Amino acid sequence: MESTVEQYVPSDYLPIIIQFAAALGFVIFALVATHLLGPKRKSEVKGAAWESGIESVGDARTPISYKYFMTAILFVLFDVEIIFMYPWAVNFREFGVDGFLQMFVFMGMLLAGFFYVIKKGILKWE
Amino acid sequence: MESVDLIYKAIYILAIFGITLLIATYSTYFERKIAAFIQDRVGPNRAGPLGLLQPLADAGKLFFKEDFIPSKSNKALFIIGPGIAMLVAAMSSAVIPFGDNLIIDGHVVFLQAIEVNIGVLYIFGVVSLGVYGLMIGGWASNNKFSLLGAIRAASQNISYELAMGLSLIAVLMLSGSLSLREIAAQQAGFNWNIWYQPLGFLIFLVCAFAETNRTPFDLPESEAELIGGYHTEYGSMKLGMYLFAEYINIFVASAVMATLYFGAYNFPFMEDLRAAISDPVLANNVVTLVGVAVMFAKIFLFIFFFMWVRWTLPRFRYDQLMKLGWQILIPLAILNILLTGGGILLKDYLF
Amino acid sequence: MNQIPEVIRTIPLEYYLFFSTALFAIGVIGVLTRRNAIVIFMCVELMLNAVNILLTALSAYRADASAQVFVFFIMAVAAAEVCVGLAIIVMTYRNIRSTDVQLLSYLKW
Amino acid sequence: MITALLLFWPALAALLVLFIKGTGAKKVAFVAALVEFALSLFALSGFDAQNGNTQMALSFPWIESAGINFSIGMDGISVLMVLLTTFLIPLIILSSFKHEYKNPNVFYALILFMQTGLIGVFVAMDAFLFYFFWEVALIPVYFIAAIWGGTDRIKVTFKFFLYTIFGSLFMLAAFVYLYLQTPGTHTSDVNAFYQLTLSAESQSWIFWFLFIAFAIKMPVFPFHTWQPDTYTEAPTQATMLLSGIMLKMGIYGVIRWLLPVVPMGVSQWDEVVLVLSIIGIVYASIIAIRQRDLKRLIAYSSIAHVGLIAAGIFTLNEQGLQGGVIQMLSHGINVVGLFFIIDIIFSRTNTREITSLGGITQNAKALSIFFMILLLGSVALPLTNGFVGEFLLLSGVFQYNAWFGAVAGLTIILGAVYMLRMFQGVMFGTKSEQTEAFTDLTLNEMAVLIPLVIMVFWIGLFPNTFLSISEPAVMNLLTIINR
Amino acid sequence: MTSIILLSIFGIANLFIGFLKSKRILLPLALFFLIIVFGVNLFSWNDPQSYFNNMLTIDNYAVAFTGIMTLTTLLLIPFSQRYVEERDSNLAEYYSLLLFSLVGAIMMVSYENMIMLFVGIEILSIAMYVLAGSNKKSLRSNEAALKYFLMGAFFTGILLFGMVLIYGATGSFNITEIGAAQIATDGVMSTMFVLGLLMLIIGISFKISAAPFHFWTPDVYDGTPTFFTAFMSTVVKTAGVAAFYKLMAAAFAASYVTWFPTMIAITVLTLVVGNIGAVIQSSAKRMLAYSSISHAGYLLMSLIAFNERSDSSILFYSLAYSTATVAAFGVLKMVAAQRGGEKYESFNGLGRTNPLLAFAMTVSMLSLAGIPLTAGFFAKFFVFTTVLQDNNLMWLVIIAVILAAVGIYYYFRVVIAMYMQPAGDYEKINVGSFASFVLIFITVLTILLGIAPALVSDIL
Repeated sequence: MESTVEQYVPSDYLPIIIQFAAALGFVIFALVATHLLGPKRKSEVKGAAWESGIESVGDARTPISYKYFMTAILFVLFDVEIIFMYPWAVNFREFGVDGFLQMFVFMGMLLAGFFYVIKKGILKWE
Repeated sequence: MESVDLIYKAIYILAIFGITLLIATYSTYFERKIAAFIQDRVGPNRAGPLGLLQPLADAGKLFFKEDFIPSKSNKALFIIGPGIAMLVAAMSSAVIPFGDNLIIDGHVVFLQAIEVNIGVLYIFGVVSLGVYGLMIGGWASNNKFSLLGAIRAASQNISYELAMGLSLIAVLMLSGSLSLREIAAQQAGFNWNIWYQPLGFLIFLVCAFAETNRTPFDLPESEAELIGGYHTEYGSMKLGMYLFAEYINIFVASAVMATLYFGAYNFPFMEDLRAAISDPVLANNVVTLVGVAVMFAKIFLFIFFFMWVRWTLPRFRYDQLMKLGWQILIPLAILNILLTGGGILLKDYLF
Repeated sequence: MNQIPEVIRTIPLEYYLFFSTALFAIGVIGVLTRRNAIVIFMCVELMLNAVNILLTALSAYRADASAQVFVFFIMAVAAAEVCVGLAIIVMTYRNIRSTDVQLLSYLKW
Repeated sequence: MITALLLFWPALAALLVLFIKGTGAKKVAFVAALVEFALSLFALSGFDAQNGNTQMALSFPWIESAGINFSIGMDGISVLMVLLTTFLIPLIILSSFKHEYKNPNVFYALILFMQTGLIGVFVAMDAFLFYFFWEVALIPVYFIAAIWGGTDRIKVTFKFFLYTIFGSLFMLAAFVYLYLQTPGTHTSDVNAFYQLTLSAESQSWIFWFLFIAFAIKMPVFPFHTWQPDTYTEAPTQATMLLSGIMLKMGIYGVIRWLLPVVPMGVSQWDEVVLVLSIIGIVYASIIAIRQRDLKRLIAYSSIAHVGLIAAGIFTLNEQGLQGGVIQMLSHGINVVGLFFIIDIIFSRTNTREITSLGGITQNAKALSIFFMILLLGSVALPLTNGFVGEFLLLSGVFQYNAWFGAVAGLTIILGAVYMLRMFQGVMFGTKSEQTEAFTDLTLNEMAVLIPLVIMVFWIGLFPNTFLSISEPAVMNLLTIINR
Repeated sequence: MTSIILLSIFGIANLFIGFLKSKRILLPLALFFLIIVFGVNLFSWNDPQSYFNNMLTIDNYAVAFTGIMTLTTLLLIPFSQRYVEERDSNLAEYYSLLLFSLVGAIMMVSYENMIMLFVGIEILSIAMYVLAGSNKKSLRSNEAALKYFLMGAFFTGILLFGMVLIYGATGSFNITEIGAAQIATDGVMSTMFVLGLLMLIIGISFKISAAPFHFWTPDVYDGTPTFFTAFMSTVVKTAGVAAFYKLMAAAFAASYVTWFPTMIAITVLTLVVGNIGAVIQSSAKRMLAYSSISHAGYLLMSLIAFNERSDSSILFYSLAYSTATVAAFGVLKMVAAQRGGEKYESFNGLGRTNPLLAFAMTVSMLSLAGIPLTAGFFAKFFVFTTVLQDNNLMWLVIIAVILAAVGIYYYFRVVIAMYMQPAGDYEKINVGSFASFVLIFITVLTILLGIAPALVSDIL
């Protein structure tokens, strides 16, 4: 694919800004338009949170199950580890068997941690 | 980059953006039509012939609804939420090659908004930002159902992102590149990755469903449990943007799957077609345009698949969903990596 | 893959240096002045990212991969730190229902 | 080899004693101390009194890389100090027999362990070894005083401990400095220190570093504040150890490690030291006259005596040094004896206030006699041990400066005043409530006092037995000082 | 290297063994692991090897410090017996985290490249953040963890920025090459370099809690469960100082003049703050925290002396300090658990109820105070000798000597409480068999080193 290799300059990244501008433009347009077009009638009942018609009690900003935090924390860890595999995967052929074995060890560690987490019951949602 | 190129690029980008919106809009129509078909009904048929104007009517209705903000919510975040969701969804298609290059007036124009050598990472990065949209919206609503929906959405998204990322690694090992265009180009003709990566594709497919919050993974917005999930409190175009974002995500996910596994714009006998036309420029352009058609055909196929599944499969339970994501897909994906690695090495060793 | 360093090098090194120093300083000031544990923590992450940016720039300028490798290490470590940090903040939050570090004065400074 | 045996036997015995439960501990400790005394006599028999150099030396690398050796040995001064130690320790142990201390095994083990430290100080021929034993000797006595002492013991003994440690840390710093001045790969051997030629300036401050350490231990006038309290609050055995032997460590330190090492520093500051010492003599004597508590009185008298010894040795002449050595022995014997007698009185009357005592002579003839002899030794009556030492010391001071000598001579007069007043108050007069049923000495107490009294007379009548042993060593030192 | 790998494997294995029903096996097993590592480590003696493209070098320096840190952990582990008895559900994790942080510590003493230093510090620190907060229900523990974490992460950032600036100035992360780069420029240094050096110093000073970056120490040490405080104040500190010295010796020897003023200021401040701070404490645990600051000061003294004796004196000091501190915290833990409180008063009459504990505590206090017959004396002695090699630093030694005397004051408060105060209604404390053995071992070791210091001081 030599033909695609060209000199990169910062302006090569301009299209992304165009796309961003287009997307942002649409979003802002839509939000402003709906704001201007729609009717506005305020009332207390309408402003209340809609919780299946039941009177809403207290604030929604209550603590939630720690499992969600656990999932988030685990995600951060695993995601970074997975991102590490990307450069390896791209250069997989160059590294050859050695690289494969090294990644094997790496994955072994990752899996060890993974199984530990599973056995600890962090991912049990029942 | 020359300014002419830039103008071509700009036109292309706007075109793709328009097409994206259009497809997203009409996805709703197809969704209902397919649902009707599967359930042996007629579906939308009032607005326009065959109800074809129904999506536009819907969009118009959304625009004219009251732009309502609940009194207890966090106003700024309440508005930003859907904005982010939409923005991110619209950004994600930037690196997808919808076709090969067109030669217009001597200028070579690639049918891809931008070529970066980390295309896969770009998609990943941008798509995972989408979860902020849901999370912010759900939290800002200050409604317990919204919050629960948002959190579910977030944890579901991040969980399946892992398996998705892992399943991609196998593809990257094959391609040796992170550039989507290069990956697409490598699958010239009928040399599609799906032949080498059936398991990887399956995992990716499942993850794609989960990432887009589609049935059977639509727990964040399951009507029966959470009313509407994170967008319970939303109305008018803000709700519209959440829905739009979801359909755009389906479109992008389909495009990515087509690119990564189904050869993107490549089709069998591509070279034969190219050879059949004598003028190289014309040949190139014709092949490219056919390629674009093929690409969109593949995308539509996937979109259809998304809808088909929606009306076929029941919803998961949340624990089943998490179990599937963490305990089945991730090990499977790692297994897939090992198999792929072993296979590649074996092949290099033998030949 | 070899072209990106060239792109980086089209901007003088000082710019990166000042940029990342500014970012770093913002982080430091944030840590020192904010009271919310999560904000403090985000400021710390900002500091780390300032470092990453500078490392990347230096790596491009010196054509030396070791700095980029360091970025990887920093990211991995930062991820681990995030996990532990968030866990600690959540744990504290569950006990005092706040993330304000000033509320924690059971031990005098 | 015998030196090493002398050094380590008490430590081994201490370990042994530690494991003996109940009252058996004191007996074993006593026997061990006697064995040690026998060993020291044996060592003395092999000692060549004509030779001023280090004998029975033993040296092997301790911290090889730093050139620090475990080198021990004895010259005339050391051997006398060792003898004093080994002589007094059995008596001190014996003197405790009538007491029932809690955890006797620990108590006696600590005493024996301290003996190792004390002997180590006297035989160490390496600066760091000296410092090492210096501190080793301190720790047990601190614990003895602080655990088995009187009501106010914690604060008082801690003050004592901090004081002495503080001083000795300065000594350590000075030693380290000196050590680093030695040529080549450094060494901390005593002879290497003697050969150092340092600038007057550094000698001057090293002098003060070392002097503060020794002065606190002795104690010389402004550094004495810990002493009366500690002596009062510590159990009698600890007081005996402190006053009888430990105090000599300071003087010995001056003789061995200060005078010959920094002679220029000494010549620069000796007047100051002499003035301090003499102020101490007068000051302590006057305070002593005003004391009502027996222990405190003896404590202050001790300061006065030590002041004279310090003054004597800083005169840097033979009389002064020899007098210092012999007075160390005498003072050790006298003060141990006096403290023991006070202990006897206290144990029977439960008071140490002179005013609430009196008329003991009527009940306890033997006690009176022993008390009188020791007291006279202490006030330097001719024919007693105190006379020899004080005479030599005073003549040394006179040689140095007649005015100093004249003032220092006050110690004898003032000493006689407070000692005799005390004797009068305690022993004569009418019986008080407390002394009503006073009983005379027991056999056990006799056994302690008789050897002491014998020594009082021996030194008083035949001082040459001891002076001749230390003389070559003192001459040797003087030549080094005047190099 | 083998020890790093083994420790990692053992750590992971330990996690899984923790799933077994019986937790009884964990403690002996952890000991067993550490003994193996300790033994294996010794095989690298006099056999310098470089690993991972010169990222790590296992030389005698590394082996010696690895030995000390492994030994310290080994001695510390038996004090967790209480956790075993209470069937703490996270026991396996505690051990594993200790093993992991030991890996970090070993990396910190054997690094050849600043990347490894950073990774080592972080492995060590992250495990410690968790352990600091291991008592989830206790607000004090929470707070300690949060403070330690936020401050730790913050200073890690500073450390990193320093490393990057150094890299920017010299073009390498390899400490030997950094050293060579300065010689190449004849000691002329850019602002970037000086700034980087300063930030590095600040970053590491934090880790070893040197003043003025010590402010977190008392709080964190106080709030952290005692068992882990002991680890923090021994292994973490040893690793930090060893890494610091290695960094300075290999990378910044040529710019001695540049960093010397900063370092000496830090050292003096550390000594003063540590000792004076300890005096005014009413809790023995906080006193030990301040004492650990002051000991960092003594360790820094031999660092700034910067001559051929520095490494052995740091080594000896670390050993003496670590063993004594382990015993001190171990006894403190048992006393506090039984008598409920870490005040000095809790020690009242311990000499009567538990002679062994009291004796071990006394020896370790004496050792920390630097009184002869204990290893602590020679530790201080070597430090002073090292510093005085350079005549200009006499004043520093004098300050240190005075402060050492101050130190005796607060260490003896514990001793006094144990022997000279009545026991009141306190009962005899149950000491586990492992813990008793360790206490005896430490006591013997401390005294042995106090008599024959050459056993350790001469090896480097």
